[in-house]
Amino acid sequence: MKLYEYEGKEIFARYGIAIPKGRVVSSHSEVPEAIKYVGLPAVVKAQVLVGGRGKAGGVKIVNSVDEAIDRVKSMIGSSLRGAPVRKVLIEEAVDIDRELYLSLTVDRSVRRYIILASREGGVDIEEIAARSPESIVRIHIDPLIGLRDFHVRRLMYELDLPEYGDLYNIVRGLYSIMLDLDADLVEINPLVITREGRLIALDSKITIDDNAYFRHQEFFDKLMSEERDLTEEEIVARKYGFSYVKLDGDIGIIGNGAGLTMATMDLVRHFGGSPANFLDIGGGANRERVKNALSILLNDRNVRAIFINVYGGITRCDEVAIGIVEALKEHGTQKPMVVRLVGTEEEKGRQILEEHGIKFYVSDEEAAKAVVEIARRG
Amino acid sequence: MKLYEYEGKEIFARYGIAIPKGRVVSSHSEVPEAIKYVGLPAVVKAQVLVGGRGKAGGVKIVNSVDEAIDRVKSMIGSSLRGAPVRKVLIEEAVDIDRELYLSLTVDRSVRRYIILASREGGVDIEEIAARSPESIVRIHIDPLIGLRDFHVRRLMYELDLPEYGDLYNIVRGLYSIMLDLDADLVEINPLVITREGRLIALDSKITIDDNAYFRHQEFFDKLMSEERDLTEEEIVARKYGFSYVKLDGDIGIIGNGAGLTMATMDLVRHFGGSPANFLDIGGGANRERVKNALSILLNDRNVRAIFINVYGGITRCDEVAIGIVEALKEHGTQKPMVVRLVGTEEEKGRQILEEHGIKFYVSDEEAAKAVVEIARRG
Amino acid sequence: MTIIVNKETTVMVQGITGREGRFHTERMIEYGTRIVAGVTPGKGGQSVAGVPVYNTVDQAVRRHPDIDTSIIFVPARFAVDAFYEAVDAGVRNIVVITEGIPLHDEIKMINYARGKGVVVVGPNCPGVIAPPIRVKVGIQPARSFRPGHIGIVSRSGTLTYEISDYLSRSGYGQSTVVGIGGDPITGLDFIDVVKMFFDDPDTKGIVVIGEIGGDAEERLARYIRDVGLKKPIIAYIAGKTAPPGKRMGHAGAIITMGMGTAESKISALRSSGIEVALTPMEVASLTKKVFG
Amino acid sequence: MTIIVNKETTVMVQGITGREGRFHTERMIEYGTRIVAGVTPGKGGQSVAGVPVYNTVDQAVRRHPDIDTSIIFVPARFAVDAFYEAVDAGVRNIVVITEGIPLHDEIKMINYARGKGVVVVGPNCPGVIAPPIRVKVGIQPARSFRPGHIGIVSRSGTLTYEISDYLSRSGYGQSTVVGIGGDPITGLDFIDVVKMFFDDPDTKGIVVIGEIGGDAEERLARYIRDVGLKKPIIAYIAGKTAPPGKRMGHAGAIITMGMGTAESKISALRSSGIEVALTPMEVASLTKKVFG
Repeated sequence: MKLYEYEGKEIFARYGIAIPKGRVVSSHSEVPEAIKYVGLPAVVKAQVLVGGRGKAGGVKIVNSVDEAIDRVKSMIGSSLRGAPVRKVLIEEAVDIDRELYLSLTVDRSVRRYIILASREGGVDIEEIAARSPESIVRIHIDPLIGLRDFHVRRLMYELDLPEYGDLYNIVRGLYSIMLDLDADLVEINPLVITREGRLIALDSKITIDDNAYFRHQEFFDKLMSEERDLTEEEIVARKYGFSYVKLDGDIGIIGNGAGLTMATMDLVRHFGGSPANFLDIGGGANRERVKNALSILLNDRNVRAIFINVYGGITRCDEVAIGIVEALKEHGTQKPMVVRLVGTEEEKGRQILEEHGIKFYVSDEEAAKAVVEIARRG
Repeated sequence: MKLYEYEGKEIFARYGIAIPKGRVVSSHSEVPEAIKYVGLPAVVKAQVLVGGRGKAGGVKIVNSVDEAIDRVKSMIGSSLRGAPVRKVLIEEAVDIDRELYLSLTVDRSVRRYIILASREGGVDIEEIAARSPESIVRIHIDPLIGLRDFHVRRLMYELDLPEYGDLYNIVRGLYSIMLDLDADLVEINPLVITREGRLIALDSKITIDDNAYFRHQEFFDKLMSEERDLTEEEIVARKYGFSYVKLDGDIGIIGNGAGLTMATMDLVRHFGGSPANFLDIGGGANRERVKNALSILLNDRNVRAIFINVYGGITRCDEVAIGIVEALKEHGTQKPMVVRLVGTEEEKGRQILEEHGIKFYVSDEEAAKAVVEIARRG
Repeated sequence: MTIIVNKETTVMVQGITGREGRFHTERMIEYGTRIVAGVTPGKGGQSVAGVPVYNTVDQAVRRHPDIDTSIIFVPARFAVDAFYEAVDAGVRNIVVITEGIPLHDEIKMINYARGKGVVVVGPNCPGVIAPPIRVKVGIQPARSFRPGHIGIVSRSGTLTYEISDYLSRSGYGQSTVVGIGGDPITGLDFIDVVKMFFDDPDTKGIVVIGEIGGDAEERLARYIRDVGLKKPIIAYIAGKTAPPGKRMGHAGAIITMGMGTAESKISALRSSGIEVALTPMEVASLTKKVFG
Repeated sequence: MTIIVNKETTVMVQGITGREGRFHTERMIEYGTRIVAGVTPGKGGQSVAGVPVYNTVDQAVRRHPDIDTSIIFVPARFAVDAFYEAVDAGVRNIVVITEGIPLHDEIKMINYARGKGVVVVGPNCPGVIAPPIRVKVGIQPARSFRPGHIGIVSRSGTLTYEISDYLSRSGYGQSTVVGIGGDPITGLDFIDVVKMFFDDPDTKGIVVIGEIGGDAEERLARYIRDVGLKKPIIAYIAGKTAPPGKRMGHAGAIITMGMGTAESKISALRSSGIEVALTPMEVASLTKKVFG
């Protein structure tokens, strides 16, 4: 789960990482009070979870209360790169000397934590990585010994900042946040050095590992009690436990298992079609689950044809077949569908489909060709 | 450093380990107040750092305030197995069903932490180990993963106590104490199960690793601000940084390095003498250090002759020689002395000794024979 | 020969009394796997499919010192403890079926176990199956597999069954099939398993089933460039149509930092002399092309 | 041949700008040791005895990729960090001279390093010296040692110099002399080093210098009973007159739980066919008896 900038900054403050003076507002009526607290000039920042907020006009400097009110008015209720703006963070304007990039995450390929840093902050790290990969400082941390002083020392010397004792506290803070909150990314971009030589986190990006929900139930529940701009995918995932990703094609895809579902999408593309989504019903799905999955696609106006590809391992084909039949009963058969069903209880499943006049395939390639053809004909 | 029972129990309480209601008193005038708090019958326990306190009469049950006052009066100011009693712990008498033994320490031979437990509590673990070694439960903990639930589960099943959820908290508490305070031993003996089924720590034994002083300066200083029954050895060690142990013989021993000093003691015994002490001046000792070491032995009435055995590596023989000369100047030469001096700056050292008429040896065996002979003649 | 498991493989099931543990214990025994003990705290003394259940792993391994492999079905929040319990007891191979283990736990578990020389398959994986000796330490449907000489290593479950099935039908049985798991952190990576297959005389060719995300496939390609293609490898990469920045089911299947696209993987593999199939079925036809 | 160090041994000194670090760097170079870098945070750019100083170990090993050994003189409270920094940088041998490192740090350091296959000598030790090749990674006085074929392994410092000196004067030089350190937890134990000496063709006989406390000597005796006395071993145990329950200088030298007395060690060693000398000088005479 992604945290909003202001949520991340509250956490930073708790871990002793300096942040600018700030107030979150959800209505322009709260602006005068906030400006009184942070002073002028101030920065108003739309709180959204998408990237590229600055370029999209989500960050503005204001020099008066009226200007602040105007900005907040126009932000709240608007949408930024598709994400609704519900809150705005108003902060003091910081006197910036230099901007750095600093984050902690996991480097899966060596199974270690990694500190990523750059003397260029405020820019997307992927851009820096693409432009000048050698300018990114990468320091690995073995989870068996954790963050040690020498890691921070290396970082300081590589960033050429040995005089900044604060950096110790910041890196220690990020590391503690990562471990305490089960974050898989903790990022400060930019981390600024002010003209007075202080280090301040101007932005925050924290992503929490959903698998660790059980360890932070209270914290997660508190976060979820806030209205969050969840994507449709996230809402579906939370409601039904599916992995669901929307795409821009017209052929709806349902598979069991992430690899197989991706392979199914690829097969459709391979034969000239265009997938409308990724929807993995997971292992051992029962009829209810299949029905729910199918309902999502039946309700999606962009979906012109549906391809269900199930290889039954733990999943039983008869359960899948029953789920399909039930979903169709509920919705009527408004959309053409291609079903490919093999594996556990394959015979029973096919029989059920046959009884209800639903065509099924044994070969995934033939099924894919068929659904592409159907979608093309519209 | 060893902690007193009451100090250990205060720590237990902080870590959620149940202890009996209790009050420490340092005068009988505080007894009525204490008894009012803990109730009757109560237990009065002399606070000393030596073992075998119970057998030596340091623990008594009392049934009235008067009896408690009498007991405390007779304890405070007395000495128990050579240790002065300065404080007495007065505790509620606990209704005991069973007594267990439980401790956490380091098993050096496998470089792991170890939980030691026994269904027989209240007895010295060394006695149990000698009598029925198989009855001791030993569970190792790898420091890289630390204490885990499965360790405690194993302990519970091996002690046949799976119903005691409390045991989790107690073992977790001991482990946290060990790590947080740099303890090398944390022991509860006995850990009692009351008739109501509660687990209570009736005694405490905590030993702190002196090497970790720098991490717990405040805590150590607080402990040291209490009057502690330090042994003469500990006082010397703290004052001069020597390793010093008193023995019951009459030949005083000074060496550099623990191994060499022990070997020197052994050599004296080998030739029929009896060492009065172990005194290791350590590596790189200067004249001041040598002088202090020698002064200790010159002031010791049990020492009839002194054997200084130095193999100079980092330690310089000339510094040692000067230290000897200075000590003798200060004290006069009341005690016969044998000096064996080889290694770094050996020539200079010998010259200094010769100039002051001090005899020196090259062979450790000859030196040992000589000092034994001198001591024998008295 | 086979890899990871062999004829002597002796298995303990952790979480044997749960629904999944019980079901798959039966299936594994049916297939031929030697399962001698199960562990569920508090259920010691019971038995599942004739297998005795113990309260602790320590009890199980003391009673059955021949246990060398454990398979873990314990729910995510207790799986970490079960895992360390198995390592602590000296088990040499651990198959972690459990999905949903927090990332920070996984990273520590795997580093610790690898330091001890323990082979970890998973987490979040279907396990290992060796058709020639009928040993299955996992949850795979037996019907998809046939004895043979193709080694398969994969990051996914059902897709592996699918491809094995195609291979089996085309006459290419398998020596050992290893599902390394779909999480960002896994005990074994492609290089580890391909090395084992290179060393296994009964494996004639290798099928690698990858997917987008991470750089496991690119690293394999680099490794092959370094040591040479000691046996023919055919690869398939799922996720060619996946957009960047989106998680495709597996926590692992996400394209970030411009890395881990299907294109980069496919071109890296091809430039190392590895054949890359474009559809699951094509894996079988490429195998036929290579082995005739 | 020698053990732990060899002709190619290339050394980095951590804590090189301190009093001890500086002094012993000079002594080691004098003796013949190849020291290419020193590390002291904040002192990067300086040089000590002609050796360049770096701020971090990472900088040192990147500049001098041939570094395979580190010797640590850093004070106890910073030594742990320096140690992990060396392991992290991939150094294969680490000699920790520092004394007074807290027990809980030591236990974790050693377990971690052993898991990575790093050889740790110490902590609280004099180091390693190999007279035949004039390599010294330690603080030993060079004068006590002569080239030869006796391997020495010891828990103490000065006593080792003493015994080496006796051996040298009696015509028995040393192949390698290893001081494993006097703390309760050490990186190497007697068994580790004796194994290395067994495998070293240039070591003809072994001297073991033990002391009371712990069970390192008893375990060595057990090991020798299991594998046989592949080369003659002569042992000396200090602390025969030490009373139980008292710490004799070394945190290690304490007799507890009825274990670790000189008697139990001597009788265990003797029953494994190891000759035990009763005085330091007798080590030399027993060596003469064995080798003629």
